Parts: sequence; structure tokens; C-alpha cells
Amino acid sequence: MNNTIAMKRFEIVIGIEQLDQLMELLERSEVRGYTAIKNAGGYGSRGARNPDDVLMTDENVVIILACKEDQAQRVLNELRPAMKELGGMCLISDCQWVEGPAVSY
Amino acid sequence: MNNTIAMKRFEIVIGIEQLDQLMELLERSEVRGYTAIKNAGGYGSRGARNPDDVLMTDENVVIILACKEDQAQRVLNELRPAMKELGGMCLISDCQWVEGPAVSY
Amino acid sequence: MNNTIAMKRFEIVIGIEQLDQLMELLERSEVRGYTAIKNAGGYGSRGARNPDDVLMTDENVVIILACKEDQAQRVLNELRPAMKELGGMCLISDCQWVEGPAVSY
Amino acid sequence: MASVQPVVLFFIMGVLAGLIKSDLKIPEALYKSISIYLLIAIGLKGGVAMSKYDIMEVLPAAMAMIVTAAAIPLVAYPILKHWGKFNQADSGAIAAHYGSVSAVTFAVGLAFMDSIGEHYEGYMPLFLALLEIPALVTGTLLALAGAKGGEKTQWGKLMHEILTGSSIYLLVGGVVIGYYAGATKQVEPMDKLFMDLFIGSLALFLLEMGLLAASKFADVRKKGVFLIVFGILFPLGAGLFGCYIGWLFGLSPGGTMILGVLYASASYIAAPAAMRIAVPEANPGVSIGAALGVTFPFNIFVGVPIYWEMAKWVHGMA
Amino acid sequence: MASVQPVVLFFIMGVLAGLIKSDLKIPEALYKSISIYLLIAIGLKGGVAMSKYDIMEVLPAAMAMIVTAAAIPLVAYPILKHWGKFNQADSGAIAAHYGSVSAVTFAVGLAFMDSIGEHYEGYMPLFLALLEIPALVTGTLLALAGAKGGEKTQWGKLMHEILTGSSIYLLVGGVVIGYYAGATKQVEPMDKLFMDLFIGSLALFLLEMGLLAASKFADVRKKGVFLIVFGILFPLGAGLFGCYIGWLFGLSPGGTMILGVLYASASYIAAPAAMRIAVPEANPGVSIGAALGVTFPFNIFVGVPIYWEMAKWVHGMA
Amino acid sequence: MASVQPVVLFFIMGVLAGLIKSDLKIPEALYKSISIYLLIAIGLKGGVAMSKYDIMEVLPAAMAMIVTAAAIPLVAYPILKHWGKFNQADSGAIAAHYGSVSAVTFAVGLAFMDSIGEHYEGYMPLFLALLEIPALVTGTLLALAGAKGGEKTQWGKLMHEILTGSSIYLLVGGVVIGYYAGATKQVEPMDKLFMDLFIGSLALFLLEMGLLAASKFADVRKKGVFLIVFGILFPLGAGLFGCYIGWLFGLSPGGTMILGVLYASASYIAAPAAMRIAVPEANPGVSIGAALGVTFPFNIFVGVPIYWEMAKWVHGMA
Ligand SMILES: Nc1ncnc2c1ncn2[C@@H]1O[C@H](COP(=O)(O)O)[C@@H](O)[C@H]1O
Ligand SMILES: Nc1ncnc2c1ncn2[C@@H]1O[C@H](COP(=O)(O)O)[C@@H](O)[C@H]1O
Ligand SMILES: Nc1ncnc2c1ncn2[C@@H]1O[C@H](COP(=O)(O)O)[C@@H](O)[C@H]1O
Ligand code: NA
Ligand code: NA
Ligand code: NA
Repeated sequence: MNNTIAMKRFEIVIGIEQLDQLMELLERSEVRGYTAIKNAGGYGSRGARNPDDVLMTDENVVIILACKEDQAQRVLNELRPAMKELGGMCLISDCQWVEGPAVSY
Repeated sequence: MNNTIAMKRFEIVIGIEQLDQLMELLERSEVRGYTAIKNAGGYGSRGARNPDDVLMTDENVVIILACKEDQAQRVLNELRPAMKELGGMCLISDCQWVEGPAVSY
Repeated sequence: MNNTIAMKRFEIVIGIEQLDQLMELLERSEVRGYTAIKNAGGYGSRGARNPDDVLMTDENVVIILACKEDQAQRVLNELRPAMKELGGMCLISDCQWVEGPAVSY
Repeated sequence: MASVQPVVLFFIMGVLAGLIKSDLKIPEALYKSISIYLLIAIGLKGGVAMSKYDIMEVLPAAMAMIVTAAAIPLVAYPILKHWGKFNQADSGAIAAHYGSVSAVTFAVGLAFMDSIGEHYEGYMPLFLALLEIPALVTGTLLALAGAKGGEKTQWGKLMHEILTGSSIYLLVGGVVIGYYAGATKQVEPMDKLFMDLFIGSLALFLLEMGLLAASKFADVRKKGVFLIVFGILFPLGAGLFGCYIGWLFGLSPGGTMILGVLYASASYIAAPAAMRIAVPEANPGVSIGAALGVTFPFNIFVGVPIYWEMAKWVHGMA
Repeated sequence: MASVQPVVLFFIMGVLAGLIKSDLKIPEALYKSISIYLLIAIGLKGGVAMSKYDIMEVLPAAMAMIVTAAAIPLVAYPILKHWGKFNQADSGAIAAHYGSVSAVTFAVGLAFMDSIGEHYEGYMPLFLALLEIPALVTGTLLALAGAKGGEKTQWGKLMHEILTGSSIYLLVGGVVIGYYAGATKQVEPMDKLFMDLFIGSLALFLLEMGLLAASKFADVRKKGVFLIVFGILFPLGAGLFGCYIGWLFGLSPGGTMILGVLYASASYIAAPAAMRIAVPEANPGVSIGAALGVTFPFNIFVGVPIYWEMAKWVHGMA
Repeated sequence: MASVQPVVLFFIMGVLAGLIKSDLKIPEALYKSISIYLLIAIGLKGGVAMSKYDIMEVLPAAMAMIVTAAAIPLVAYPILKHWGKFNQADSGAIAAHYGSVSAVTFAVGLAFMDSIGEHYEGYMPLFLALLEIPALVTGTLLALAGAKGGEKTQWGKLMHEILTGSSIYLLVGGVVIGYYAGATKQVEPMDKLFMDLFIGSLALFLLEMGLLAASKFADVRKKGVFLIVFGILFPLGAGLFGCYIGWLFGLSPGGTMILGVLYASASYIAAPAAMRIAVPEANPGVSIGAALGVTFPFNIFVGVPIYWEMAKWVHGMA
């Protein structure tokens, strides 16, 4: 499609208790844009996590992040070793960034 | 990219009133990981759904699920006939799982 | 995969104050289905946006939209010029729509 | 005639905020918290009052409530179908809304009686609970009768929804605890929250209801003048019928008026939830729009004093 | 001198919780619910009081409020621009914040007067409402004057935001309903919620404000000492000006002090929302940081008793 | 024997709603708001009472509290490990829950004493605060002793969580402000919210706790009969021990009973949060299930009057 740039899309899911750690890591990778959706739940190797539980804070956060190929490799290099400790998951896929809005990647 | 595994990513949107049904179905398909985002709204064949409406519970849930190709086929076989009744939508796309966190797929 | 239709998936992130504008635009493009996740936060060219801030409404909305190739071009034509003003981001990727639920694209 | 109660002005405040598109928003959690509070408070008050009555005394009237309440949709349905030109599903669903009751209208009725210092039977909240359900069943039956979709109606799910619905549960739970507290003379420390703050909380609730009503006006306007006329005239008829039943079963003039209010009120909480399950093909915009956008404001501003006049009239006082 | 009111200690409790990084969090819905409650309660109280005054009597002072309030940013702007080295947009936006008012500072001022048993004019909430808006307009004009971005300013949207903003709407709505309730002698059942619980609710609100203020300290520290000095000295000057105006228009010493508090207070709710639309290029962190992180705590702990001394002084009592 | 307090019936109402799968839901914001309110209110009440005591007088008992509370898990741990067949992590975590305390059980105990008009020392909330922490440390040590995972325990993070946890922070903050308000005779306008509405708010909180408890029954049932027996017998023993300590330190019979309630109660708010950080390999379902699904209901319905009998007995009154 015209006026679009080929990019990589990261989709990271971690527990909210690890969010600060992830944010620091993204800053170090000089990421200039991301989107965060809190109040997510889910199921994984540590069992079910439910953000509606008032007794335990079992909240997940979904982070979506689009960046250029070279930046993606940099993010991945920082992220991969850390993911072991953070838990959760990290998916990468291809996407097209529609030109128009101010550059934030 | 290195240290990543090719996988399938499901993105399912259904009404919250169908969530229990979907969860049972995923359990039957032996899915070992998914992420759920509640409080979503949207528009589809049944018209608009708005999670902020205090008089009607019109909430959608977005389920994201990453799994390997063979598992994906199994999930799809269970899911496809059920989707007719559940409504909503189900998208499948390719993605790369970044190795590191405990395996939950 | 069988019983799936190749489609385009839009993922748009904008500030909640621009949501009405975007909705009108989607209506004009005759979009027949989308999903909206409110209460998102993020970081971009305008700095950090945090939906939990009680003093400033800094909420982002994530819009997910699946449609056929030809429709996608129509949406893109409407969307691209508008995105400049709306800010945020718009990603496009390939996906497969699983047949079953009522057609809403 | 008594002047308008200040508390209902909060409804107007909400409507106006909606119409001028103010950014005023009541947090959903506050709305839900107050609705839980109001139902418990109404129930408690009724339970405390009932602890001073002989329950057997109330039984015959209670049975009659169930039967007559179930009958209201039978009158509403043909009107809606033939004059309103609604389809079967919508006619049945709207009839169910008008046969069922509104706790907030009831609360405004009680506040009116309290403000003019008129006595009414304390066990009225029991009738509020009894009147909620029967019309939902009749309305559903009317909506589905003979329809081919009717076979796969989820009756089990519907009955579960109706019988365990939170509004009736909170009301009945409040009545039981209130009865116990009244009988053991332990109402005292709880009344500070559940009785003293009732009107103030009702004010905040009416503010949100005004906002909600304003958001439903468009739905009503789309459907034209019939819905407005129906939303005003039908409650008047139902209110008169309620007053007649009240008088028949020997209620005081005050209790008669409250019963009139109950019959005249239309549900916009329990009924939409039940109809969504029972008659999913019905358009909830129409029935909620009529109940909340037309009948609710009519009742709290104009209807309530009229039902009091009706009650006095059937008692030969006016 | 009167001792510190316990209610303001809740602010310190919130600040400390923020500084030691406690996991204490006030639910957003509670914060928003209490702010709605406080504005309605302030309005109601004022409305009830006004029902005992001749409105005509208040008019001249009311007109003067609008004019003088609009003038405050004209003084703040050059100070911020030349000594503070802020750019035009930030200078105008901060000036708007300090010209506008804070309802919670006002509430703490009222509580102080009540605690020392001093009388003040009941219609002061009207002034609270009148003083909120004018400075927002002046501040915006200053921020945009001659700027090339100025042409595309969304004035329509801005005026709608300002005039229908929920804080002013709730305040004025409360005044109107309070006036009606006072005039028809129907205040009684609502006062249990809206008057008796005022101080307790203010305590919970101040707890959250302390948490918020603590989260803004970093923004303030980054900007250096000027903002702290400005955030303390400007309110003192504005407070004295307010006391002078109060005395000029014949307010009682108590009313004079409350007017001083109003002039001295800085907005951190209505102003940020308006400036975001009017002057989007301004940095909200700076203005909110100064208003909430410096001026608000200064006013409730130190300013309030000082404005009372000022009021006594202009009345020749001290 | 005194009859059951109406307020605890709200717990049953919540449990039943859960069991019949009613759609009743208490908004999370309401639950969190009331828990903040209850802790502040308990603290304030205690602080006001303490302002009338000589603090030095309370010190020896306070020190003893810290030591004995830390000892409780030492008794619970071997029972859980050997008879309950729990692994080390779970045994330590459950022991920590039962060594720590529950503010709501405490509140129900106070309400019981108030309802029978029995006096108790006003400074008991101080003991509530002191008893929360020590057992969490002992329980953690037991869970980790000799374990190889123990080296990487985040002790810094754990101590921060424990010491700045919101429940203890609100309690202590309330005590300090209450002390100040009591000493300066300024309790008055705040008591309308924080004292008068206490029981009513507790009622709403117990309703949600009933819903929560019902949702935990499945976890308990899975673990079999041992957990139920432990959840009933251990509190009885701990309660008797608490009554003995209370008598030893010269508390009144009422204060002795409250101390018994504290020792008997099991934490389900502070403890789970701490154990998640300290012993992440422990299964929170088991400990919360036992504390909330077994011990809490046992204590508020059966335990509270028993601890009162125990207190009278150790004082030689029965
Ligand atoms: N590269 C990116 N990846 C993901 N989300 C982004 C990206 N850039 C911007 N966003 C989102 O779009 C919002 C608005 O962006 P902006 O208008 O650039 O401030 C941000 O708050 C993010 O939520
Ligand atoms: N295969 C998967 N697909 C989607 N989300 C996953 C998957 N595995 C893990 N997650 C998410 O990551 C969170 C943490 O995973 P874990 O650390 O494995 O418990 C889970 O609660 C899910 O929300
Ligand atoms: N084409 C689409 N793209 C994105 N989301 C969709 C689409 N169609 C349906 N949905 C989502 O699925 C929900 C249910 O769809 P439906 O059952 O068709 O009303 C909608 O409320 C949307 O959130
Ligand atoms: Na009715
Ligand atoms: Na000011
Ligand atoms: Na204990």
C-alpha cells in the first residue's frame, strides 16, 4: 500500500508489577512510542491472572510498540534476556505504518 | 529474527456473556496461554456495543492467543463451528514468539 | 488455513478527544465492524499519556478494524490525510478472518 | 398542592447537563453503589416496618399483587401492537417494562408522602419486590407466543436471571435483615447510613438518571409521538388501577397512593436485563427510551401528586 | 491563633504516603465522586444562605468580582514571563491558573471560619462560581496574543468547555436547588448528606490531594526555585488584594477573609482542562505542579490563617 | 447470650448471593473505598481514645504484643506441616496469615461489645496495628528457612511492602490524626462521617466479603477437611491465648475479649500481598480460602461470643 512504511510490531504481555522494569528497558532502547493497555487478565505458565480480583493484584499489561527494523533488533537485544525474568510473552510481527501523524517510532 | 519461533496469533472478539463458553472451548483445545482484555466496545452485525452503558451490559472481550501451527489448527477446528453461535470475530495472523519467558503455548 | 478469508487489519491509536472525529470518518468509509479499547495509555510525539491521571484526561483509545482489501484502500484514503491532524498512529497488517460469525466487515 | 421536592430538581440538573453537553459524568461505580444502597435501604425500612405487623395480614393483598401485576402487560400489549405498530417482540418487551416497577419512582413517591407528612403502610417495599417479576413473565410470553423463534428460548437462563437478579435480591435481603433488626430492636446503629442519608443519596442518583434520560431522548424522538403519548397515558391508567386495588384491599390513603405509583412506574433496570435474554430480537432503545425518557420524568414531576389525588378520590376524600 | 484543623492533616498523610511510596491508592471513582459531592454541597449551602438575602444587594459586588478576577493574570503574566523566563504560552497558562480559583482551598477556608466560630456572608459560593471563569479567558488571550498559532484557536470549543465545565455546573446547580430548598423550607432531609458529612468527605479528598501533590513535586523541583517563590508570594499578594476588595464592597471580616482565600487560591481542575484546549502548547506539568504542589499546601496550612489576619487588618481590627 | 448482630447478616446475604450465582456485584471502587474508610475510622476512634490515656502506660503491653504475635506462626507451622501435609512454603504462608490480624473481624468484635454495652480500652486499634506485622516476618522465615530459593528473597522489597502497606498506613495515620483531634478537642465535625456511619459501611463491606468468601469455598473444599478443622480450632486456641495475655497485662474484660478476637483473627488482605512477594511459590488460594472462607465466618458468628465467654472466664467472672 502507498504511503506506508514497513515496520515491526511488538506485543508484550507482562504482570503490572514488572511494568516499571519494562519501561526502563524501553527507555534504554530509545523507543519513542508505545501504547499500554492495563487491566488485562490472562492465563500462562504461572496460572490464571484476573485483574478483577480485589484481594490479589493479578493484573497484566499489554504493551504495543511499532518501530523500524533496525530499532527492532536493538529492542529485541535488550528485551530477550530480560523476558526470562519478566515472564509473560513477547510477539513480533510485520506491519505497515501509515504516514501522516508526527513520527513517534 | 534470531531466537524467535514462528507462531500463529489468534485475536477473538466476543460479548462478555459468551466468555465462559469460549473459555471452556479453549480449555478443550488444551490452550496453555491467552490474554484477555475486558471492557472493550465495538460495532458489528448486532450494532454498537458500549461497555460504559450502565443500563445494558454491552461489553466485549478481546482474547489474544499465541500458539504453534499444529495447535492452531486444533484450536481453529474447535473454534470455527462455535464462532457462528458466539458471534463477534476471530482473526489469525503470523507472528514470532520471542524465546525467553517460560513456555506457555 | 481453510475457511478463512485474507483481510487487512487496522490498528489505530488516538486520543479519546479525537474519537468522535474518527468514528465519523469510519462511518463515511462505510466500515461495518470495529472494536474499541478505551483507557489505554502510551507514549509518543506528544509525550506520555496516562489514563489514570485524575487531573488531566490523557486517555488513548485503541481501534481494531478488519476489512477486505478493497475496503481497506477506501479506509486508508480517508484516514491518511486525517491522521495528520488526529495524531497517534495507524498500523496495517495482513490477517485471516475465520468464517463463521455473521459478516461484519 | 404541595410544592415540588428539591430532590427531584437534581433530575432536571442532570437532564440539562446532558442537553448542553456538559462534561459532567457520574462515575459508573458511584451509580452502581448508590443503586445497591437504595435497594438495601428501601428493603431495610420495609423490613423494620413489617416487624410490627402480623405477616398473615398482608398475605391476601400480596397474592393479589402477583396476579394483577401479571395482567398489566395484557392490556399494554394490544395497544402497542395495534396503535403503536410495534412488532410482536417489541410490543411484548415494552409491555413487560410497563408491567414491572421502578424502585426509584417508588422512592420518590415515599419521599413525597414523607414531605407532606402522610402515613402509609410500612410493608410497601414487599409489594415493590412482588411486583417486579410477574409482568416480565407475561411480557415474555406475549413476545414469543406462536413465534417460531420461541422454541429455543432459554427459559432456564431467563428464570435464573429474573429470580436471582440483584435488584430483587438486595430488596428482599434488606427486608429480611430489617425484619430481624426490627424484631430484636437493633436497628439503631445502622439507620445512620441507611435511613438518614436516603434522600441525599437519591439526589445524586437522580442527577445521573437525568443524564441517562437525556441520552435516551434521541431514541424516543426517532419513534415519534405515539411513544410519548403512551408513556404518559398508560401510567395514568395503571396508576388509577393501582389505587383501586389498594382501596379494595383496605390500604390507607397513603398506601393506596404508593401502590398507584408502583403500578404506574415502568422498569428500566430489571426489565431490560431480562428482555435481552428473553426477547433478544426486541430493540432495547425503544423500551428504555420510553420508560426512562418519558414515563420516569412524567411520574416524578406530574404523576406522583396526581396519584395522591387519585388515592384520595377512591377513598372518597376528594 | 487557632490550632491547625485536623482535616488538613489528611493532606499531609497523603503527601507522606506518596513520599514513602506506600501502595495506598484512592480509587479514581471515589476521588471523582467526592469532588462532585463537594461542589454540590458548597453550592447547596450557598443557595440556602442566599435564599435569605436580597439578590439585588449582591449584584454590585458580583460584577466587581468578574472584572477584578479577569485582571489577576495581567499581573501574573509579566512576572512569569520576565522573571520566571517562561515562554508566552506557559506564562499565560500559569497566569490563568492563578487567576482562577480552587474550590477545595475555599472549603478549607470555610472550615477554618466555622472552627473559630466566625461569621461570613452565606453567598460566598456564588463568588466562587463567578471567579472561576474570567481569568481563564484573560490568561488565554495573553498566551495567544500576537502568536501566529492564535488564528486557529478553537474559541468555540474553549468557551463551551469553560461554560459547561462540570465544576461550575455542579456549583451553580447546587446554588439554584439550595435556593429553592431554602425558600420553600425543604432543606431538611437533604442536609444529612450534603452538610453533616462535608468535613469528613473533605478529609478523604485531602488525602488523595496529598497523594497527587506528592506526585507533582518532581515537576516543580525540575523548574527550580522561582516556581516555589512565585507559588508562595503571588497568593499572598492576591489574597491581600482580595481582602481589600472585600472590605471595599462592605463584606464582614469573615466574608473578607473568604474572598482573600478565593483570590489567593489557584485552580488545578478547571484551568488545566481549559488550557489544554486553549493553549495546547503549554506544559501542564508546570502549572499543575505549582498550583497543587506549592500553592495549595501553602494556602491550607499557612495562607488561611494569614488571610484571616489580613482581613482583620483591612477592617482595622488588628 | 446476646442475639446475633444484624450487621453480620449482610455477610450471609453475600454468601447466598454467591451460591445462587446472583448477578450481584459490588463495584471494586466501593470495596476499596470502604476498606480505606474503615481503617481510617478505626484508627481515628483509637487515636481519640488514646488522647485520654498516658501513652507510657500502654507501652509494656504494646511490646508484649509484638513478641507474642511473632510467636503464633511458630505454633501454626508444625501443625500445618505435619498434620496438614502442606509443603514448607504453604505452611509458612498459612502460618503468617493466622499470626497476623483482620481489621474487619476486629470491627465486628467492637460492634459486639458496643451492642452489649461493655467497656473496653480505647487504644485497642494500636494493638491492631502492632499485631499485623510481626507474624508476617516469622511466617516468611519459616517458609524460607534452609530453602535454597531463600537466598534470592527480596527482603528489601518485602520490608517496604510490609511497613508501607496501605492498611497499616491508614490505621496509624488515623490514630495520629485522631490523637491530635482528641487532644485539641476538634473531633466534632469529622465524627459524622467516621463514627456515625461506621456500622452501616461495615454492613456493605460484609456483603462484599460474603461474595468473596463464597468464591473461595471451592478452593477450601479441594483441600479437604483438615483446612476446615484447622480454620476453626486454631483461632479458638489463639483466642484463648490472646485472652490470657490480655488478663496478664491488666486489660478490662472487654479489652481482654477484643485482644482475644485479634489473636484469633486471620489476615486476608495484608498477608496475601506480603506472601506473594516473600514466598511466591506458596499457593495463595489455600491461605486466603482458609482465612476468608472458614475462619472469618466462624469468628464473626461463633467466635466473637465465645471469646467474650473466654474473657469473662480468665477474669474469673464466669
Ligand atoms: N511507535 C508507536 N508504537 C505504539 N504506539 C504508539 C507509537 N507512537 C505513538 N503511539 C501511540 O499513539 C499515542 C499518541 O501518539 P502521539 O500523537 O505521537 O503523541 C501515544 O500516546 C501512543 O499510545
Ligand atoms: N500463549 C500465550 N498467548 C497469549 N498470551 C499469553 C500466552 N502465554 C502467556 N500469556 C500472557 O502472559 C501472562 C503471563 O504469562 P506467564 O508468565 O506464563 O504466567 C499471562 O497471564 C497471559 O496474559
Ligand atoms: N470487522 C470487524 N473488525 C473489528 N471488530 C469487529 C468486526 N466485526 C465485529 N467486530 C467486533 O465484534 C463484536 C461483535 O460483533 P457482532 O457479533 O458482529 O455484532 C463487535 O461489537 C466488534 O467489537
Ligand atoms: Na408498572
Ligand atoms: Na486565584
Ligand atoms: Na491472628
